[in-house]
Amino acid sequence: MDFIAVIRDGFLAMIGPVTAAYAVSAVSLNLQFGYTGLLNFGQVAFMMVGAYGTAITVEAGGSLWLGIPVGILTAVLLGLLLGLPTLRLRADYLAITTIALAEALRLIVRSSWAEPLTNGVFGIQGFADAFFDLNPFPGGAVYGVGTWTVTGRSLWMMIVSWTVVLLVVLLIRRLIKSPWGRVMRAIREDEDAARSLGKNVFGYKLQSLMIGGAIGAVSGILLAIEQQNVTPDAYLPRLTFILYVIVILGGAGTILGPVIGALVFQFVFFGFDSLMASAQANIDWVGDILSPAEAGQVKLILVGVGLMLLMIFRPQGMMGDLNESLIDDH
Amino acid sequence: MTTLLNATGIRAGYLPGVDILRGVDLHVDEGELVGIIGPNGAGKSTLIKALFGLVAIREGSVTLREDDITNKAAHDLVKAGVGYVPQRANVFPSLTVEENLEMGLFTDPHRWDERVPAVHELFPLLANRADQKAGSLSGGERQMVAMGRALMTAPSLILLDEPSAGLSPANQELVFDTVRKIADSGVSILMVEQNARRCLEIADRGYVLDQGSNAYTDTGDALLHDENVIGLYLGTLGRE
Amino acid sequence: MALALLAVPAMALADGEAIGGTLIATTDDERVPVEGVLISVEQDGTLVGDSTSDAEGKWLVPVPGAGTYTVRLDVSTLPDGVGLTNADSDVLEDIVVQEGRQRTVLFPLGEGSTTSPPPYQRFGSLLFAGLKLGAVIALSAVGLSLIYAVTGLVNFAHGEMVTLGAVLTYFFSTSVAGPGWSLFIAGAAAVALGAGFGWVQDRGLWRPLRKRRMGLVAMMVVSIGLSFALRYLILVMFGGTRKLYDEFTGQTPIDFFGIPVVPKNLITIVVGVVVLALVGLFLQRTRIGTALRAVSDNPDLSESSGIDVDKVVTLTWVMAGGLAALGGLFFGLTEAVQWDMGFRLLLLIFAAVVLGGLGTAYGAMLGAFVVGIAVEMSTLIFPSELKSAVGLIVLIIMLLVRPQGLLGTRERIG
Amino acid sequence: MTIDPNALADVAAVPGVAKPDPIVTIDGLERSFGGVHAVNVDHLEIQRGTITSLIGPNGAGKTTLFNLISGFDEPDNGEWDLDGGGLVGISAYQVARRGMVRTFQLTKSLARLTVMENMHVADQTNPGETLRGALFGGWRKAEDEATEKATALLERFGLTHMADEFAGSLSGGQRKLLEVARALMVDPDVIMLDEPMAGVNPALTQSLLHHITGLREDGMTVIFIEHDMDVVQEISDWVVVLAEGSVIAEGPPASIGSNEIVIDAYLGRTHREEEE
Repeated sequence: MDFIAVIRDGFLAMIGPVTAAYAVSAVSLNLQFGYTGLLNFGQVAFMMVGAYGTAITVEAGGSLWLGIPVGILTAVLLGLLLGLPTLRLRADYLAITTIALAEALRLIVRSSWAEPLTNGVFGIQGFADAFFDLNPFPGGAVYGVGTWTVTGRSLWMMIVSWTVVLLVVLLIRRLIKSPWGRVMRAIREDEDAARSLGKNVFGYKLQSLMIGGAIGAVSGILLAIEQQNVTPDAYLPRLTFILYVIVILGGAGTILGPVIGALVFQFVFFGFDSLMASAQANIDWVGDILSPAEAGQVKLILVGVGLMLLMIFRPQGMMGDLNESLIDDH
Repeated sequence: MTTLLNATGIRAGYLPGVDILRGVDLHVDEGELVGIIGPNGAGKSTLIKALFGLVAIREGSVTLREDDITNKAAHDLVKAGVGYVPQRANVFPSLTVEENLEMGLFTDPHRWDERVPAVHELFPLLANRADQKAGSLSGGERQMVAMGRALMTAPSLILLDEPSAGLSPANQELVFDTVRKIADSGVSILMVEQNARRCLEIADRGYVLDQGSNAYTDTGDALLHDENVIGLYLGTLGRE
Repeated sequence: MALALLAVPAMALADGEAIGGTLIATTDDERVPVEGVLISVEQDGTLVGDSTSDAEGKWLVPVPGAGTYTVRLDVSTLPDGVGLTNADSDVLEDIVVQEGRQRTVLFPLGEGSTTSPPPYQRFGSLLFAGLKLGAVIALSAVGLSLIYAVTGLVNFAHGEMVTLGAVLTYFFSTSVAGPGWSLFIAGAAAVALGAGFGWVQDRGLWRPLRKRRMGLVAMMVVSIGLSFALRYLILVMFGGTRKLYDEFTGQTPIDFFGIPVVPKNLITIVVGVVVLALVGLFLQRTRIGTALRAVSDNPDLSESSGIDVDKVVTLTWVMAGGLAALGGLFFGLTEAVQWDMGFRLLLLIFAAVVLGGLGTAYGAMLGAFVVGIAVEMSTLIFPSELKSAVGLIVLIIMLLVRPQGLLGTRERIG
Repeated sequence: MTIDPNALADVAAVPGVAKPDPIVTIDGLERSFGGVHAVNVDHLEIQRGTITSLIGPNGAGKTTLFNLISGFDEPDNGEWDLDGGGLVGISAYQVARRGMVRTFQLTKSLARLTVMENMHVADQTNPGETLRGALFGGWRKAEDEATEKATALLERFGLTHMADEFAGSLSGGQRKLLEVARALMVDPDVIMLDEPMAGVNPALTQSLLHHITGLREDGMTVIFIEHDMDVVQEISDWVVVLAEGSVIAEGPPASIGSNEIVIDAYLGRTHREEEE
């Protein structure tokens, strides 16, 4: 068993661009769930719309730099369309509706009907060359020490995506620490109280959904650029749930919680992969009962169990204060 | 007469640290109809809920005959022969009248044939409206359903929480007459009421509750003519 | 995609996995290529792609990767005088494509009068398919709705309870590792175990959480975790491929008032309606059923009436578990058994219960049939791969127009 | 605007009577739940700058009336206005912005916000509450002013030492005080208090009373629901009695206690009234 390799694999995944993209999406979900109390279970739709908006713009002949704002604006629009009918509903209905809408949207994107625009199940590839053209590091070069290395392409992607994380966190921090954020938290605590104090609760919720949507789109765009690929089946409801795990793990309603959550989640998630691979290679009985593919699925079982245990025993997450824990009964 | 229910030094409340009841003593004898009156906020409803195990008693004790029933769960009290009619939400609106009665006898279904005629005799309405959804009935009719449901187990004591609340004067009359009739049939009753006069008229004995403790107790008739009662309700307003 | 060199030269345009073939009609001694026929490829009920045969009768549909697909020939596009030699072989299920390979499938064509079916037949078939889907959704949805009614919980793990029914039935009836029982016994065992799982869930998880006074939103998130864990546990145990029970697979359609109907689908509808009627009778006519409705009306008053609310809730979970397993059994029978079938169905279940009114059992049944029929009928207008999307869009429109659902009351608006 | 403390001296004590300078006027307001009239008010005027108590037995419709005129519930029929501006169809938050703020019987403190944050939320002037303000700043000055105002209010209500605690950690009585203080942050013309004394210990009651009379001195109109008659007697300028959703009596406190209709409403009617 090579535990150093396990830690290395977990670490490299942790600092990678995918983690950064998840962190961005978790930050936006945290704005909605943690600070406004909205149960948006359709987060993945915002990511998808952002990514597709970008890719389609490039496919249609626009530049990537036009595509990114198009993607973000499309997500803002989606937030508006999603919010108008659903934000007056009770929390559980909002959850059901958002997950349904996100899944309906994915099915439409992957259908032959939308194929002229989205290329159906095959998706769109190679739209982000303009981004990698700016890469100051030779793409093939390797950076790092020993086996702890990343390619030049990854390094460029990492620098940009973690910068985005930083910017998004600063943005949310600025918003949450402002009177605007205070109103959001007031709404989370008691909508009627906020209303009785002259706050337009519906308007604020809509803003939360739209801003969260825009940030979610940024996350989707980062992932799409990193993979140079958008396909509808990357946007299954599963991803939304994983983001919830990340938010709750880190601590809903805390500024840094979602980022810490993403780091820890990815470290454990990919470290576990490496651990299982190592165990399969070195311990006979492990290899006998689990194939490598199954080991990957076991990991997802643990994600589910982990979410349950977190909610039951530490709902405030890693960064949260129990007194401020979001999920309690009043 | 033997004592059926005996409560001593009851302290209870909802919010931690805030007692609504601050030491209440009362007793109900076998076959007695006891009324509890008092101004809004005196803790009448809280008292009845505490006796029925729906609000935790922080201090004091309640006994039924010889058994300690302090803080016993509501469904155990039903088995012990205590019926309860809450003030609001006192029927199952989506169930029919008959089903409401059936739920009253949930613990003892085989007594259905024996109990239904008795309850129907007290409340003929319940027989006529057997298949109607309780949610479609008027407030007065619902009160009949609620009392009928509580009587299905043939309890030795029933607790009524403001049975006349929100009813028209005619329906209030009906309710009070019925309560007296139930008492005459041998069931002990403890009721809290906002309609103090009417309550005291039919009660054998009354308690006056003020700010969470008993202010007076006397026979219904004596309290009815007690000047201080008006003062309690209307405060200095009443002493002009 | 480096394996493209393995591709058959005739299909040189593709560089990855694909399904293709050549349509040749054999009449007497003549072999004539058939042009202009639409062939579509589906996976898990969603369209992957389609192709129209060319002048040589060739068609090719690239697919996104290795896996199991369903290939459908649109008989309405066959030229006059040409038909399938075996009338019901227009759909080929479980076509396995291996990584990097192209799979060739054959549709034997010959002389035939099979032109497009008359409109009433198409309509009838879709209505029938809708009823079948509605029955499956209804069986599964009633339990979700009842649990919501008595506890207020929206259980995201309900889909996995559906999957469990199908997977257990498969294990008992078909799996080589299983006892090889007949489908009836296997199904009964699966439903019993599903009910048992409902009991275990309530006693082991939900009741303790209720005692801790955990909020409903928090419990909903716990159910998401449970859904995740169960779904991937089933994937590990059962594998990712679609599987069929070994009985009732290739049934010949019978004629039902001019509409070709597969018997197992008819059975699904009949059993579904009978079971739902029994559930209705249970709720309306039994003491326990009445108690269940009483608890959903007012738990406090139920407690005050001497009803043991905890027991009623546990019973509801047992019923919900059994019904979900039964729904899964039939879902597996009419489609196929797969690890995530329940989760896919869950979204339609949500649509059904919200449509009917969350927490009303009859609303759930009604909503289920409305969703089932809307989903199938939508193919008259929309491409069939948008079927599920239509179901979900119906839900959203419903929330806009009548948020309390068809049979619900007004309180759902926050 | 000067408020004449004796403005109501000549007003007749009859239900629906016109007032010299009404700030709130209600006409034909009806709301029923399942066939029962919860509120059915023909006409009611609230005099500007007075403390008007709303009393009545349980279930008389006092809180429902509050909910209706503050925009938290919708009536089946009726009109009402604030200072001449109609409020039909106006949502709750806009009612508050127009200067009519209500509190709730079960206090709604924002538990996981500090006491000071609770106060700030009620400020209507902070440009940082808009998205643009939050992003581009420039709200510090307004924030500081609000802090100053809030500090003064907290001082007045004896909550200064709790300013940085979570509102959820306050006692029941302190929450009531906070709710009133918070409502004042809105700078309302009319403040509606729903049983501010319920669940408050007797020592605090006295100071709360003092605060309510203080509001009148500041020129505010106070409407409050209360069932302790001594309290009503002590501080109200005018008393409105509701029973079964309707106004059965109104007048100066002195006139209410001797009103047979009111006594009947409270104590109930006897069966053999004519014989008494």
